[in-house]
Amino acid sequence: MFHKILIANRGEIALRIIRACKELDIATVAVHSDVDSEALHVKLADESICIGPAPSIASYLNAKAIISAAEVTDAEAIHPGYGFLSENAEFAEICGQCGINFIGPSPENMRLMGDKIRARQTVTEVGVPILAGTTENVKSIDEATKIARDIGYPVIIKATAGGGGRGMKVVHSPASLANAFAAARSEAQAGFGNPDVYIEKYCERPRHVEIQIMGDKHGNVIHLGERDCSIQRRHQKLIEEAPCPVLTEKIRKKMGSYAVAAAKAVKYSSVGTIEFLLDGEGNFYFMEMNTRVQVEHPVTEMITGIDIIKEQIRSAAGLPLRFKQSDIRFRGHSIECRINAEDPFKFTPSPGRIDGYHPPGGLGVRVDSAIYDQYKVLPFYDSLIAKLIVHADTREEAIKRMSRALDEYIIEGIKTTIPFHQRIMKNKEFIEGAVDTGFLERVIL
Amino acid sequence: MFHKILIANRGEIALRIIRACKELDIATVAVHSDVDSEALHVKLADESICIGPAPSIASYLNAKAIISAAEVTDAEAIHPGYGFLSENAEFAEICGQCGINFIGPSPENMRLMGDKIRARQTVTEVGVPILAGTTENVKSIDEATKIARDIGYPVIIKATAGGGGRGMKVVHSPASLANAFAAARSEAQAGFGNPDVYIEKYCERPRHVEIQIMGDKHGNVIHLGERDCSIQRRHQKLIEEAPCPVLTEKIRKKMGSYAVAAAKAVKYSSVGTIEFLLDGEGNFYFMEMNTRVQVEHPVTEMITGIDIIKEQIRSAAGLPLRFKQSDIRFRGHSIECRINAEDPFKFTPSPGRIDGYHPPGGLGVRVDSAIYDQYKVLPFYDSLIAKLIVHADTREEAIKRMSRALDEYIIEGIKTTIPFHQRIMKNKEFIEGAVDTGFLERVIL
Amino acid sequence: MDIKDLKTLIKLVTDTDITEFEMESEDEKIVIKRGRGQEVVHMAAPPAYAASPQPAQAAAPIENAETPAPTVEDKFETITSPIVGTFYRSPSPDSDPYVESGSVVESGDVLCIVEAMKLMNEIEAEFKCRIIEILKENAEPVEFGEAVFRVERL
Amino acid sequence: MDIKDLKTLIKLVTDTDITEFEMESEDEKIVIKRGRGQEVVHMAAPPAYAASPQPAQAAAPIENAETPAPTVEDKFETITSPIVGTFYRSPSPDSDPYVESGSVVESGDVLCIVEAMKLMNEIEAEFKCRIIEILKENAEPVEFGEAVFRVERL
Repeated sequence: MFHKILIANRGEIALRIIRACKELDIATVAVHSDVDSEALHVKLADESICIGPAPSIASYLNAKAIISAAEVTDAEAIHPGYGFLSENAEFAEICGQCGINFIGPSPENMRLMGDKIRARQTVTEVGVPILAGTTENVKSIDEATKIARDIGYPVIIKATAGGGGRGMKVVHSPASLANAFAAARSEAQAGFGNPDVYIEKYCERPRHVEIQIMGDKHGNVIHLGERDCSIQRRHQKLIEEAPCPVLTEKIRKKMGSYAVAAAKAVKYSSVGTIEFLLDGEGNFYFMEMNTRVQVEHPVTEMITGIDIIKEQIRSAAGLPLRFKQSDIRFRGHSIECRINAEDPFKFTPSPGRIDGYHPPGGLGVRVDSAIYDQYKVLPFYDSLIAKLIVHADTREEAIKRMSRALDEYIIEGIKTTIPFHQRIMKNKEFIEGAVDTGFLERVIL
Repeated sequence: MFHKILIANRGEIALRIIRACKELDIATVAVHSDVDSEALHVKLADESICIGPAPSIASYLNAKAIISAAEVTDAEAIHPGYGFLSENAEFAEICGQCGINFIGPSPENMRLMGDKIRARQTVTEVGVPILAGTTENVKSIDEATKIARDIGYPVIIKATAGGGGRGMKVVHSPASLANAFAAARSEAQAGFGNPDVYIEKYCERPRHVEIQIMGDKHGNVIHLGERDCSIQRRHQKLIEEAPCPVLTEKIRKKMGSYAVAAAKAVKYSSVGTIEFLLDGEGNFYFMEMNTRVQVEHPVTEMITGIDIIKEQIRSAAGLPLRFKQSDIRFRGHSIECRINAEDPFKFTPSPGRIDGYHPPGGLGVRVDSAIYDQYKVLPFYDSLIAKLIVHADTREEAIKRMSRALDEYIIEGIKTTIPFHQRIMKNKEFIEGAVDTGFLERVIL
Repeated sequence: MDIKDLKTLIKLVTDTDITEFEMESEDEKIVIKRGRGQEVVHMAAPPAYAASPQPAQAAAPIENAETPAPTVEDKFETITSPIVGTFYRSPSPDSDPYVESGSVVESGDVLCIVEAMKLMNEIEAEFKCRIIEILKENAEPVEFGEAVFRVERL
Repeated sequence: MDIKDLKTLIKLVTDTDITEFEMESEDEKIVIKRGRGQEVVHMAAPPAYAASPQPAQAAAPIENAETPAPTVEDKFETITSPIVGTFYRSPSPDSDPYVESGSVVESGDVLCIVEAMKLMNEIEAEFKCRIIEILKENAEPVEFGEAVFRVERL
């Protein structure tokens, strides 16, 4: 096992990793930008090191500085968290060249799954269903017209190198195809430096359902069930839950075994997530794979009892998985609300000093947060300041528990999305579980 | 189900009950003494009412004021928490006479189990093992001498009306019996207004193991496994855990079925605890029954996934238990540390203003506490200010998790027992699970 | 400094986040404090819990039971309820109230009844006084220590 | 001081992050406090985490890398490391250090090397100066922005 790990991240995920390390008796090194010296991950790590100025590009995304920090502190491994360098195959490769263990999948896996077209090809080979459409770059409008006619409208045009909803265009009729195609290509070029796009069948009112998988370096892969992340605003997840309220045991098994098959096919050796669209008839289609730990991993931890970060560290250290698929048991229901430093209804950022802080407590309530009273939320980084997670026997009870926990949560001095979540928890459609990824665009809170 | 409940308590247990009520959509009434208007249970309840001045006897123990408060607020039921009026059969009776539902067992059950001699007789009838000795008041030193000779030294003399270790005397040889007998009687008289004492075999280096039971008004009783509460100082529990690290599955089953049999014998209809002494050979002996919810109930909630307070409220409302014995599954290990406003090694009280507060968070960490930053811990009431509870896969992992959570916990301005717990979590004997109720008297921290 | 200057000054100060302003003269001493002074801190947890509407009425703490004009209050005193219960102004629904605004009572005179657990507890005046204001409505709940009468000691 | 002056003064103070401003006269006493003064609240979470012994050395924040006598520091400046890495005083283990205490260097002269990812990064003086103190030991890690030399600009 590792003796010392450097955490190449900040905020709640850095704290999450530090906590896992402390419980594993692994020393921790926090890295931080010069404006982040008061951050909680810096205070709670065993060592800390300033790696650059405020802009992420010069600090948290500065591979050279991070590797250098690992070297001067004798860290054996680097945990990239999520975001920043976590899906940067080149960084993972450099770690390897410098003799530092990158806690994540192999650079080859990251490259393969990071390229949406190759990822689609890969999963198709093991039988995972995908939405009809191309798995290759669509070069011309003529080609696009033909494909759209073949698979039928509506279709969606997506950037090959894209993610998070950027560069996507839905086309409902042939009339608007040409404009949308051109726009998608230029957005892809602007956003990702690569104009390549592909076209697939557009799934109406789908749910976003994803499978957590976990592999080791000995060829074992298991899944930890699904998460439903349909509550999204502009493709940003706001609320996640496990299990998915509409998934039948049969579909769960099928989705899980596809996910495991896809991961095994590429010899995937870390934690990861395979995202699916689920339509109203119980059909599901591969969307993409995230080759890192996700923001919403806690809901899976709550229902399985498995500490995903610890297992991820263990498997990076070469240890075999401690669980077989048959050991995995689901208990109860879990919901996570992402609390952002934003206006709760306009979602405009609200950085600033926290002046009054009291998190909720009691049975079934978990808070993953790196803020504290008088901490200053900085404008340079992500607005996620806390994850409030509840666990209860049933979904109904979990919603009630989330409501009361949100009511207890005090964060003063800045605006947060707590009032938004309070309304969602009282929304009839949400309570009935009748939501899809377009829910927030339709609903009036 | 009830629509409104009055909570006749304060501190963390009042908050615990309010949280359960909120999740059950039951309105809550907090009562408080005049110095407690800033207390968190007052702030979080739907209504609050001042019932008297600071001394408990005039407020939280003032049955008349509490009933009156329930009447003016139209509360249908009163939850007594633990301590204060929770084991006062007369109060439960008055509630009944006033048409208010007392959330607890019947007054008859409370009286029966509150009298240690009658309690021993009752459980003996269903076969529960007790330590050899009298089950009746020992009136004279001659009688005492004879009994002690029959059961063999060492023996322990206990007050019939006692509890919490007061009025107990251990006698190792005939020479000291007379003095101890006289002292025990006068302490019993002074402490409980009743000089009656009984004598039983003294069990050396026992563990304190207790079974949580849960009954309804339809004759159903189940148990939720055991808790080990061997870490005590002067008979006050400081750390509790579930499951007991040395209990075999066989003994667990036996102990559980005895507890259920005893509770069924008296038609017990609420939550309660049956306490046993467990010796080094796996023999166990009934000690007493607590006819209320206990401070340490959360560790059982963590390993069973059952919300004990909600079930208690449901069964008081006449609903049948939602679980059969075969539904109860244990998962992982849980530990609770009681954090008191006391000097961590001298245990002298340390009331005062909290000036800096930040509770720990993350996976498997639960905080049950009614304190907040700038809250003033009052000298009038119990020194328990927070319960820190962890849950993990194994006992070893739970200890590590507790350590890191204690390290994260910031309570400034007053002294707390956090440093005491930090040392215990690193103590070799504790880690090995090799402790008994005399552990703290022997160990040098 | 005249009243107009003072007014301007007050506005100046209150329009900012200044928490303390001192000024001496003969000749000059100015102290300005702002931001997070020590007096600010205790705002931490409690204030966010807005009192729910009902208890704000039913359970107003003693110090909230104040008269609208605190400056003239000095000469008045309050008589508080010694127990929690229901406040009644008269011995029975169809009899006259014990006292009205303006009544003068002697020490030992009954002022009202607080019912607790079906018992009618008569609350007596402890000194001769004039009733200035009756602070609770008939049949309203009262808390321990809650002000029920504002009186002028005679 | 008249009201107009006061207005200007208040604006002056509130436009900055000054938290306390005092001013006496006859003849002069000014106290200005700013930032998060000692009286301050921020005692909440952070201070309880005592720095563990190692990082206190290895990772001292910039502002701690101060000289023992801050009063005379005004005339000196610090040169900080532009990158995180290992600090070396000489180009190779068996060669002489680039500079010593007391050395005078020209703008563009190499002061030291910071090694990051096996690359030797030469740190140059940006102005002519005299080395007053070398704040890090040879082969010690340095953070981004950490002071490595105290110098006097010439």
